[in-house]
Amino acid sequence: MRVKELHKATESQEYFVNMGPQHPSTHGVLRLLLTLDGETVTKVEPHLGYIHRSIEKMCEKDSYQQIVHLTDRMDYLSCHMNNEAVCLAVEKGLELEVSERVKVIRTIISELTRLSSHQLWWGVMGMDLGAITSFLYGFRDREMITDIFEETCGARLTMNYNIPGGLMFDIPTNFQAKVKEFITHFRKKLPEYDQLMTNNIIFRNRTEGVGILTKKDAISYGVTGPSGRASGWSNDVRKSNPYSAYDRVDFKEIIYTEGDSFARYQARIQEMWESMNIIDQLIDNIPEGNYQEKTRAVIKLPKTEIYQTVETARGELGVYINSDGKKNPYRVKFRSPGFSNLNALNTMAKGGKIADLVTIMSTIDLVIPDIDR
Amino acid sequence: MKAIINYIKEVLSGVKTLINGMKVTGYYISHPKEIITQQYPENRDTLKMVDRFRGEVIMPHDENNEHACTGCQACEIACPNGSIEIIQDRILNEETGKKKKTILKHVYHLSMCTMCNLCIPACPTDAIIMGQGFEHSVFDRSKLTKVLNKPGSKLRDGVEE
Amino acid sequence: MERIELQNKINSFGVEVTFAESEVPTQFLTAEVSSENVHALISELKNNSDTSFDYMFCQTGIDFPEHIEVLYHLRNTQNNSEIVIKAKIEDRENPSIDSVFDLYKTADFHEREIFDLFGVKFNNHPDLRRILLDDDWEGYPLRKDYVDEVNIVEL
Amino acid sequence: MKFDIYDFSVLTASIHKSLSEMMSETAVMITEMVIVGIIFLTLFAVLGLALVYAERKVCAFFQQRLGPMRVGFWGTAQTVADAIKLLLKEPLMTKSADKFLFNLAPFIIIIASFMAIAAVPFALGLQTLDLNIGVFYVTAVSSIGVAGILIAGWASNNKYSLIGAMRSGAQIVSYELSVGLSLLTIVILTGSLQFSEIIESQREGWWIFRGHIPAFIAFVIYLIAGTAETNRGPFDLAEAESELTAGFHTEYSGMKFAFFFLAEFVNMFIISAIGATMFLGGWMPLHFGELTAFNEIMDFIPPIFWFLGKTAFLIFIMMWFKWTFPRLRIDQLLTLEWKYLLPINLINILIMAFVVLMGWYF
Repeated sequence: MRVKELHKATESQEYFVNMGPQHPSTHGVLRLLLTLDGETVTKVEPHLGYIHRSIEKMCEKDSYQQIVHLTDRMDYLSCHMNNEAVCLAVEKGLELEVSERVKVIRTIISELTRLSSHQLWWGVMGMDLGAITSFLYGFRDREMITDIFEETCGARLTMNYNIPGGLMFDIPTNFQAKVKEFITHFRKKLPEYDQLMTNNIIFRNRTEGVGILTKKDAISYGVTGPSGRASGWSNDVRKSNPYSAYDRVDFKEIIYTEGDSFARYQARIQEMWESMNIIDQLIDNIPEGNYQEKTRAVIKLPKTEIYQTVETARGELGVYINSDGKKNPYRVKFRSPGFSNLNALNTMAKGGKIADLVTIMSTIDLVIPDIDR
Repeated sequence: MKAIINYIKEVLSGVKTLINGMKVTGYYISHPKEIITQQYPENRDTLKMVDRFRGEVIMPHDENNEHACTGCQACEIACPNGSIEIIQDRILNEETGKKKKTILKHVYHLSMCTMCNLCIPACPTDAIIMGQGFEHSVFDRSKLTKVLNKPGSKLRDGVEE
Repeated sequence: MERIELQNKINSFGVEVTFAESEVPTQFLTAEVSSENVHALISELKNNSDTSFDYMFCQTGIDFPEHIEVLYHLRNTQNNSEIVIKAKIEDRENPSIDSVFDLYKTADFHEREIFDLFGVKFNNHPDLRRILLDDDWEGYPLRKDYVDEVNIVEL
Repeated sequence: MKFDIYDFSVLTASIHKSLSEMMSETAVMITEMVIVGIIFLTLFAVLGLALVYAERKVCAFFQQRLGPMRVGFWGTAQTVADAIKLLLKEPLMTKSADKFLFNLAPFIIIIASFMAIAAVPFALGLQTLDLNIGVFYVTAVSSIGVAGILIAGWASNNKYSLIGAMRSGAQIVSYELSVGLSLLTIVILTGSLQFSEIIESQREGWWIFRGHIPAFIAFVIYLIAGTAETNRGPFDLAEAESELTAGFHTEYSGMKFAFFFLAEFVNMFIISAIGATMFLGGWMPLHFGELTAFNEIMDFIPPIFWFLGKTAFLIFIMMWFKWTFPRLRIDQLLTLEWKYLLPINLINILIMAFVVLMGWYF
């Protein structure tokens, strides 16, 4: 009896902490309702929607050209891929074949976007773990890419470079030289990333074995992108459903089987090398051709359903367009990668410490507007 | 014994990775030339935006204070979020005696504009272009609503054909 | 798996399914099913070793004037074959359908989103609350008859 | 010795003499206390401003930035402006906070660092308290600060603050050990706990050079544990802005926040100063045994500059740590202490004792 009482008296009590909506490591306005037992996380319950703008409803009122620029505002770090997804879907609906030049340029810009997204992620990952310097180094290298984007399409972040039927502008004359310059620069800087963070023993201890997601769970939760591939699930849309010019480039799909935070980290770092390989293969042979196919000023899709997937920096983005033959879509659905990836957070973070939760959050690389849409 | 050797090895390799990391930051503090940040207002004279930079929508006027906007509203339709409003009127043309649509005001709400560049290709007469200005901050929000055609300006001859 | 083969396989499940026919070939094989049978069908599709659609990559609701449809995009991660299940809910006033959370954990958020924006009630969902909107939000915004004079600006 | 011309005790003795001529013994004592107090207050302010500026600049250069550049020449007046801002800010307090403890906490922290700095020997004859148990006193006093942190975290009535305070408690209690033990290694060498004697014993060369590898290991451990004791990155778990927003001082604003901020930097100074005194010879110039010419040149540099230079060097290394490494997790932090630093430290002391016994040091 007394033992039981004693046990009861020393029993720890769970308590709740609201992490967010304003919190440095939720990367935006995400609220996590944590159930904690001391420092140990027993449950994570994400509360979303703080920047829900109902893009899907807005799309129902917009023409197909206008939808494209809204997708910039979803996953702003892979805006080009978002644009591309909508444009590919509309082109599929119109049965419009864009020129080879457009395909190759789209692929190059996609990979540059992926690089820039991963660079920012790397910087932010370091900052979440307390190494603030990496943030600036990540931005330093990203700056060169955004400069290229600026010269190409006039915007650094929300590019809106794609239009249904091609690209808004042709590439500038010094595009190839600039991209090559960047690639040589970044090939030198990427090993520095490893030196500063990847090999660091503190970093290793913070990430290895933290937040394990099994392959079965990854598939069930639909955790795609580098996060899913780190669990050993081959889910690269670029390989399984090649779009644009991905069918003619030779690249490796990065797969790790550990499923922990370090595997997710490594998957992204290695993906940067692969992205540079893809750009290397394409940059010297951009075919001649139109950068834009003529479309009608008012695009009307036939009565049809289209589903288009692309691989963004975060995972598989699906665009579902249901058209009833009018100039506006009847229903647009964006299957955003962050939304599904966040769903698995509880499984990964359960049983870890608060610091582990922060690590996991940054390794699944959340972009909140992508989740909330 | 083996455990002790492993322990020492572990400590030494850990310290080595830490020193490696410090080498990276140490390199940058000893090479101040690699500093990448810019002193923005100070470098204003040398700062030049790229040609395609999308800062704001502007309507170029020539030396006779004439522009190329016919008021066809193509840009207004193309705009996804209603940043452009065209106010027009039918004015009697004295030569032909017919009433003709004429633009009074090309109102541009910079505060709503997302710089998506959809209005520029939509314009049939290339009357509007994207300007390079980026210093848009004002103290009063109403100042962000701009009238793009200058007062007293008129349509350039020969545009409408 | 070829479409015809898959179609025959599904027909052998004993669940009442109609396959959408159209002049132009659709992107995916589309199976239409009533809202009562959807769980049985998907559970069979997932657990049958011949089909084993183990990954639901999208779940969508669509509001039609007469009914609400819930779409399930399924994929087999082994051979990349894909299928779309359309579940028709006739009752627009009080739509309800069985949850597939027990089959795909990703349905947790997706079903909450459909509940939030279309008002479809998912039976057996562990935690069916609004996800994107406030808990006290009235109406279901992605329905076609939704009116909101404050927040929706007509251009 | 040449540097004796820079002896401050001449100056202090003359002040004492002239004061004694003017008033009674008690009054002299009180006046001297007030003067010393004022000097330390000024020192605190100057140290705070200078170190914050240094930190921001050093951090900026590590990160390929320029840092503050606008206020004053190269932003030198930036920290002054920040201090004025903090002074003018409204001191906010949450409604359910424990008012008395909430207001008390910043003072406890600042008093702790005040007491510790009293024992720091700045230069020859420039030391307020030359206790014969100086090392012991500093290690004892510097751990009072944790009480302030715990009180701050508890009184804020905020879960983040409480987690931060608890982390800080666990951290400082463990790392006190390592700091104490690594200082003990040098105490074994010198055979004294008095700072002035420790410095005097380094006349022929600094302990880090003379004490072989054990002294160097002790120095490294002291640096790591010292960084941890000041709650600075990579051991800033008590603040951990990416996890706990700002940890124990989440709810503080204005001047009360400035106290925490100031205490952090002053503590960093104290830890570096003690480290410089114990391992790098304090204000003692750099001497190499028989090189008389070299030694004499070194003697021309006043001791105060030697002291400040060494301290600045250690502070720079601590900043280097902070701006390079990711933060540790709480369990790893304790693992580092109990599994690595402490055993190594104990063995190190054993070796050092053996070295001293055999007289193997230079």
